[in-house]
Amino acid sequence: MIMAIAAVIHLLVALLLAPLLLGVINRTKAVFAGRRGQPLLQLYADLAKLLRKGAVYSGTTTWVFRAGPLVTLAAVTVSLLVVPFAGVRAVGAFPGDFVLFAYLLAVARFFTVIAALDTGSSFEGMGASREVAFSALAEPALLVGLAALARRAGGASLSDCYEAVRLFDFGPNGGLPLLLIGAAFFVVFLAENARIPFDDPNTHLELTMIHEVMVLDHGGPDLAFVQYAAALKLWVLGALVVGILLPLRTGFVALDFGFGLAAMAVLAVATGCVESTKARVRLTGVPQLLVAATVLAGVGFGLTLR
Amino acid sequence: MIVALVLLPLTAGALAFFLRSDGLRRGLLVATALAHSGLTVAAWLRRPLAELGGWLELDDLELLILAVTSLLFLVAAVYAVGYLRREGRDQREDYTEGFLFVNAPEATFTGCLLLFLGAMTLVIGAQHFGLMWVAVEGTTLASAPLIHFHRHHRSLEAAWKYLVICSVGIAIALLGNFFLVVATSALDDQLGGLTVRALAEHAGQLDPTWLRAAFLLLLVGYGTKMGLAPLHTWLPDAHSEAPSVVSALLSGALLNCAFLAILRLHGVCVAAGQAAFSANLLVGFGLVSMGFAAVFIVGQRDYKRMLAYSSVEHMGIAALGVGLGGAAGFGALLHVVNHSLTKGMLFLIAGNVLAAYRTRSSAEVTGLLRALPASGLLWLAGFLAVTGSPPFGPFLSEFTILRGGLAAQRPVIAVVYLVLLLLVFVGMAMIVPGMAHGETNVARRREPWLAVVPPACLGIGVLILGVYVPRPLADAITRALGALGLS
Amino acid sequence: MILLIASLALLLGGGAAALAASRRDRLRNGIVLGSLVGASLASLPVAIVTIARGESLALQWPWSVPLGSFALGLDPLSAFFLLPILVLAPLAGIYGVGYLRAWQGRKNLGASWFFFNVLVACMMLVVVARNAVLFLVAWEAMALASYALVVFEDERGDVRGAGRTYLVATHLGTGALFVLFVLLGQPAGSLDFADLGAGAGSLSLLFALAVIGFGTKAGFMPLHVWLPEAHPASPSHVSALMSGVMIKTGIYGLLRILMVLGAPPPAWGWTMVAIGATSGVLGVLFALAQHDVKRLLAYHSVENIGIIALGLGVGLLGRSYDQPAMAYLGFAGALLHVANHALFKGLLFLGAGAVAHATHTREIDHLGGLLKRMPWTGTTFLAGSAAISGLPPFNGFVSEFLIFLGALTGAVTLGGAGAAVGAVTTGALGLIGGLAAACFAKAFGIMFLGEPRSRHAADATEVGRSLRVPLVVLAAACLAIGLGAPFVVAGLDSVVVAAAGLPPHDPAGRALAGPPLRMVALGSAVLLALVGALVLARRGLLARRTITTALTWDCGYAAPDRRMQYTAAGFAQPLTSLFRFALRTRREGEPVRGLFPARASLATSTPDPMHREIYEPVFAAVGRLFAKRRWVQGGQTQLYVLYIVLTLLVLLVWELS
Amino acid sequence: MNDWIDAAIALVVLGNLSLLGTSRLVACIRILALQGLLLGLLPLFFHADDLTLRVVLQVTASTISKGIVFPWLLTRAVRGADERREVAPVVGYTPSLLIGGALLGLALWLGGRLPLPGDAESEFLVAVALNTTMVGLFLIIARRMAITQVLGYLAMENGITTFGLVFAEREPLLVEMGIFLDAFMAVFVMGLMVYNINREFRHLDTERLSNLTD
Repeated sequence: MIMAIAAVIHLLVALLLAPLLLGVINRTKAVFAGRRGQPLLQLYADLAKLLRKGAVYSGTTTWVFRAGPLVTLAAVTVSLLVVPFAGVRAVGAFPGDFVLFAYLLAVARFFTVIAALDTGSSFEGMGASREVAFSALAEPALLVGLAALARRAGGASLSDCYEAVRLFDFGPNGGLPLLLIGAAFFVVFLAENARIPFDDPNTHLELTMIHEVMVLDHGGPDLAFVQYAAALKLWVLGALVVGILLPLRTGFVALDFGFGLAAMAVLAVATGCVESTKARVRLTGVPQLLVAATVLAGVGFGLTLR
Repeated sequence: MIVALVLLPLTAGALAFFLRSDGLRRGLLVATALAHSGLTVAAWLRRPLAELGGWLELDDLELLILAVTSLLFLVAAVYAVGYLRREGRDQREDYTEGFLFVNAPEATFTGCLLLFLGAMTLVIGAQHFGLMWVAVEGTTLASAPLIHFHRHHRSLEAAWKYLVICSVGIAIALLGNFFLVVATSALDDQLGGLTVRALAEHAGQLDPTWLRAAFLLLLVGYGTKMGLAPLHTWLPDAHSEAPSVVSALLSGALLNCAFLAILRLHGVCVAAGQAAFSANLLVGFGLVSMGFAAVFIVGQRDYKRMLAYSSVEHMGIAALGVGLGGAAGFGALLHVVNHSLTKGMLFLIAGNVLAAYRTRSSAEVTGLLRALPASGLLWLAGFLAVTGSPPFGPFLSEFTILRGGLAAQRPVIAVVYLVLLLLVFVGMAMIVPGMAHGETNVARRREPWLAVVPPACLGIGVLILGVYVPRPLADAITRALGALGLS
Repeated sequence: MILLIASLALLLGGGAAALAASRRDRLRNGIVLGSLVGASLASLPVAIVTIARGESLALQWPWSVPLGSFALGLDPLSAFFLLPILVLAPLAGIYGVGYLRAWQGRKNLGASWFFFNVLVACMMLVVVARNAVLFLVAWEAMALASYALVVFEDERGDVRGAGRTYLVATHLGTGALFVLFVLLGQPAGSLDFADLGAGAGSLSLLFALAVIGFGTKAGFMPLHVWLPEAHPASPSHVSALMSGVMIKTGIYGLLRILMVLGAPPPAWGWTMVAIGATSGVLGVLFALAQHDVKRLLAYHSVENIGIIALGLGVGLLGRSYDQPAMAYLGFAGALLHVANHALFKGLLFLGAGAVAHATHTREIDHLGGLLKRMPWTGTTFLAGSAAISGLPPFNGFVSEFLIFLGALTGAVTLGGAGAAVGAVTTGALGLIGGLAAACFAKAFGIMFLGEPRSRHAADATEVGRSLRVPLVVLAAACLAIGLGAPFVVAGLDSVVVAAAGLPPHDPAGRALAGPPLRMVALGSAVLLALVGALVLARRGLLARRTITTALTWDCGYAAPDRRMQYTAAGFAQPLTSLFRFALRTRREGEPVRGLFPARASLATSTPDPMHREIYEPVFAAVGRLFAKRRWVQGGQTQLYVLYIVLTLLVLLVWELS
Repeated sequence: MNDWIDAAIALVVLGNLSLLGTSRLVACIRILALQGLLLGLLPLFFHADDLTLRVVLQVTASTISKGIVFPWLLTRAVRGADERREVAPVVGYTPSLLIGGALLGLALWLGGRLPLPGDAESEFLVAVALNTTMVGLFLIIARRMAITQVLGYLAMENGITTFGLVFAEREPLLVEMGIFLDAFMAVFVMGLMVYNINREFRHLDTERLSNLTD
């Protein structure tokens, strides 16, 4: 019962705090750059402002363009239902749920992409093209990694997988495989959320952008949906990374929950650190990084075969 | 009755040389063909008695081949009426080289055609090896003028080659016959004639060495006529230069007759306990023939030559099937029937194509389905049939042979056989569909029914044999195999 | 059973009648549609009842053909494969009536419909035949009927070439089947399916023959070469039927033979997994590189056959390692994907055909902006795209999910190397899914979105009703199976159990498949509800705001042009260049030169690498080799007599020594 | 008696060799005629002890046709044509002779391998008959002119007929009728063809007859 309540609470917390993660990342980057930076809650303000605005649509677009942000947001939100957090099983956990999870993210991506193509703009087409290419390569890394987790957990749902992860687990199936899979997931996390070194969320220099360029034409409530969906996606994937790399469990739900939130903050800071210290890799280097992630996950799986 | 079957076409043939009216002669041709078929049907219904002291007899095997020959001749005769009407006797331009030539007199053509039938009937009916040999030689002599119907240098060359090669073959077969006589020398006078039946009865007392040598010689001799590679060399030339009616008969009827002669001696060998020897030879020749045919069909540029090589292939299949024995033997005899009908149809259609397109190059023929819809359709269907695709007859027989080959524990041979079949299919698939489809400059025309109905009848027959093997046919084949000792 | 035979008779009779009424368009169309719909209505209930009750019907008439018998049987497996045929055939028929209207008076449509009906009848016969001879006859007649349909536009050279490739490929495949059935029939001396059995020979040889023979039809890589040729060449309703249903008869045959062969060794499962992964990944990659929408779809058929093979592989491994749950899930996924692929690939081919019909081009790069001009076609094409990419809430996701689940079950329960199937399958499926989504984002996005790239597209109008109805029906079916997945899979229980060789009413798999599917369906429903809620929310937000229409934001460039839009080739370029080692794309054109380039051009084409670099050279080499042997028939009589004499002497010497 | 047989056999073998070495057509025809006579008479020696009317008739028919009628017909055909010589044979005359020796050896070997049941003295005859047959076949292969090929064919027939007359005498007359009929028809029809070829090409060279190829 407590777990169920905790799971629902996680849902609410995630929906509420997801935009904060971006704030933490941006603040970290500002600190690195020696700036004061924007307020932690900047995104909330942005969202509120956007929701109150009207909309401008290109004459080229169709209903697909309008549907893009909505479907994206809906899909990411549904995916949240199967994500466990800090030892708390997800509301909708079931065997194989991570497949649904991965494919819901694919739905979100698909609609973002076709909404971008709907504008007929070559810039957005370029972003769409890169997005599908890189995410297609990220997909196997994520799924193989999850399959490895499922194998060592003996259960095929995300919640099973993450329940079996323990900190300082140096057993035959812990330690090294977990580290490899965690690394792979971190790469996927950065790639899927359009962070440096894959993408630069801050520049608007077309030739280097992926995600941001796809949503150039959205405005008003639509842009709010897009940004909120991006924040949620950051949260769900972040939860997966944190669940492997920082699995602090005490047995007390509330305490674990607190640790979980702290871990998310750590992840956000870490992301900010990466973004501040790393340069964006060349576009041709991105696939190599993603293939490397798949290999890491595959090796992780192989290690569990012993 | 058998004598009547033989004499009927012979007399009609002789008569044809002297008839002056074209119409009467054509009528005579068709009437003789009809009468011959009628007699054949009668023979099926009521088995005729042996004649001339057992020298002439129609058993199951003979009836089978006779029926095919008679049917094919009837169809060809009907087609020939239309063909002769088209041909005329004025000077004509040659398709490929452009010179002028005339045809042989129609009386010669019709007469030889009928004599040819008579000789073939004699081959089928003859149980005596000597008589059979005389009859086979008779078929050569009767058909050579047919090949030389168009009086120009190419057909002359084809006829000359046909004559020389078949004569050499037949001479070798004669030597084989003598060897056979020597093989019987232990029997002195008990034999009572060199008939198949007598030899099979006394097979145990035959001298094995001479028998085997005799089989070799007869196989090579009649194999030349039958078109087993590498003895087949006359076939492509003769088939491509002869009028299509003649090609149809050569391929569909004559080859079978030669095969029949070989089969009979194979039966004697089986009875004499030399089955393995003769069967292996047949298998070997079968595979070599198929291989030769495949090599020449792939990339073949002349569609009539392609059909000729296909005949080589199918004779090889039949020989292979008989050699393998068992189920394959059944398949082989069924295949002989299927092949005759299919190839007869294809050659007749080839005649239509040649008449409309005036070229034998398959690359220059396109859009058959547009210019000659009926012929085009039959051409495609014939291609599928002849390559052994369901739902046509040859599929069943080829499949049965494959089954027999694997059942006889000869997987390598079965696989080689299948690969060669597939190769031939690929080779022909590169040629035939390209002819049928596409655009063409040849104007669409009404096809005379005399040019379409006869091959269509054969086509329907092949289709029926592909979905239904009539009980009497199957029984006849089974009994024939039993008589040969192959079942 | 009688109903089934009546349907067959109706189809053949209808085909013959259509041939007879070739010139009277209305009458002919009426006959064809009547026979197709009638046959479908008559047989569908039979099939459904058979599946629901899990029982078998059989019928045997004598047939005077060596070892042949007119043996028919209807068990759940056959009935299941009947379903897509019976659903897709009438829809394709309805579509075809409208589609072929453009050829009225120019082509013999009676013949075309005759072959269409024969194709449908033969496909039905293939799945219910219970005698090898009957099966092979139906099998080859099916191939020939479809060949006749493929070369419908035989005035085009590429169509003729495609027909030739198809004819040769299918016949070579059938060759393997000949051997297979003969070997299977040997022990009992009968070719009735009930008597088939593996003799002393190697089981793996039989398996290999089945994979080659049936795989050629199904389109396993590298036996797929005919697919990308034949599907684009044929009229779209035929492509839909061939790609949606006919290639599945290969899967059916494989399953049927697997049932005969008994317990599979792990190597078979691994073979299927390897074939599946190769076909799936390479299929979708080749698809990505195509510019012709129907060719693209044809490669996606290879991809989806790969997914089915992955499912079969997982199922077979489940059987080998005695994991009923894994076997159940694998086979269930594979089978459901068979039906799903029939629906969405049918939908997509029909949609592509509608586009070609309206614009007279199949070049993706010449299209654009069609969603506005053809809303029905566009929307249903989008549904099909989502379904084939395996996106929830559509049906493609459900079957892929089952295969994933089977693979994961393997990963969890199996020890040692067997568990690696989990990683291989999930990795391959994940990659395939991602690439498929990319490919259909490209196909849908470039064709239907943005601005028209040519006059063809600009002048397009929505197609007529007879072309639209099938699209809508199929799209609805895709969604319905996606949402009703638990019921569908439960309904197919008898089929899956039979195919997986499990004891009847084995609960393990169902228990494993049921609850997750319910959750998947629930998730899909929640997704749809959420989208609906968001639509309402946005409507509320924008209710009193100004909505303006403007030009697409062009990043400050002053003179945007339609031709500046991203192209299909450009869209796929990051992936195609990444995988160029496999694709071997040809690039031709004038590079950009100088500071002020006047003109530049680039054209890419990706012909099938296996066709180009394996099959063509081999065939050409054989042809050259044979051509070199032509001197044998050199024309000199002397030479010919020499052959005879040599043959004779060699034989005599060999015999007498 | 055996001396006679041996002498005849020796003559036939010599004839075979000279056939291979002669280019003049008329000479070839004469050799062939002589050979036909010799071989035709052989059965007389062979069956000297049990001479029947049948054998006598056979021998008479054979010698008359092969020794007189055929040569006469062929000589006429040669006279009609322009060429009197085989100028450029496929296989030259010296190699032809060498091959002829080899063929003789082969024939002897084959004859030894084919023992006649109960008849020891005829061993050579088998070899000679085979040798004549082979030489005939060789002529067909190795000569270019149509008429020479017909000659080769006749030589082959000579060998075969001899074999038949000697060893297959038990077979009823019908077969022999067939043999003669066929031999005659072959010469007749082939002669007709030769005539046709001559008319069509104004030449008897079969080089012109090799246009039909693949």
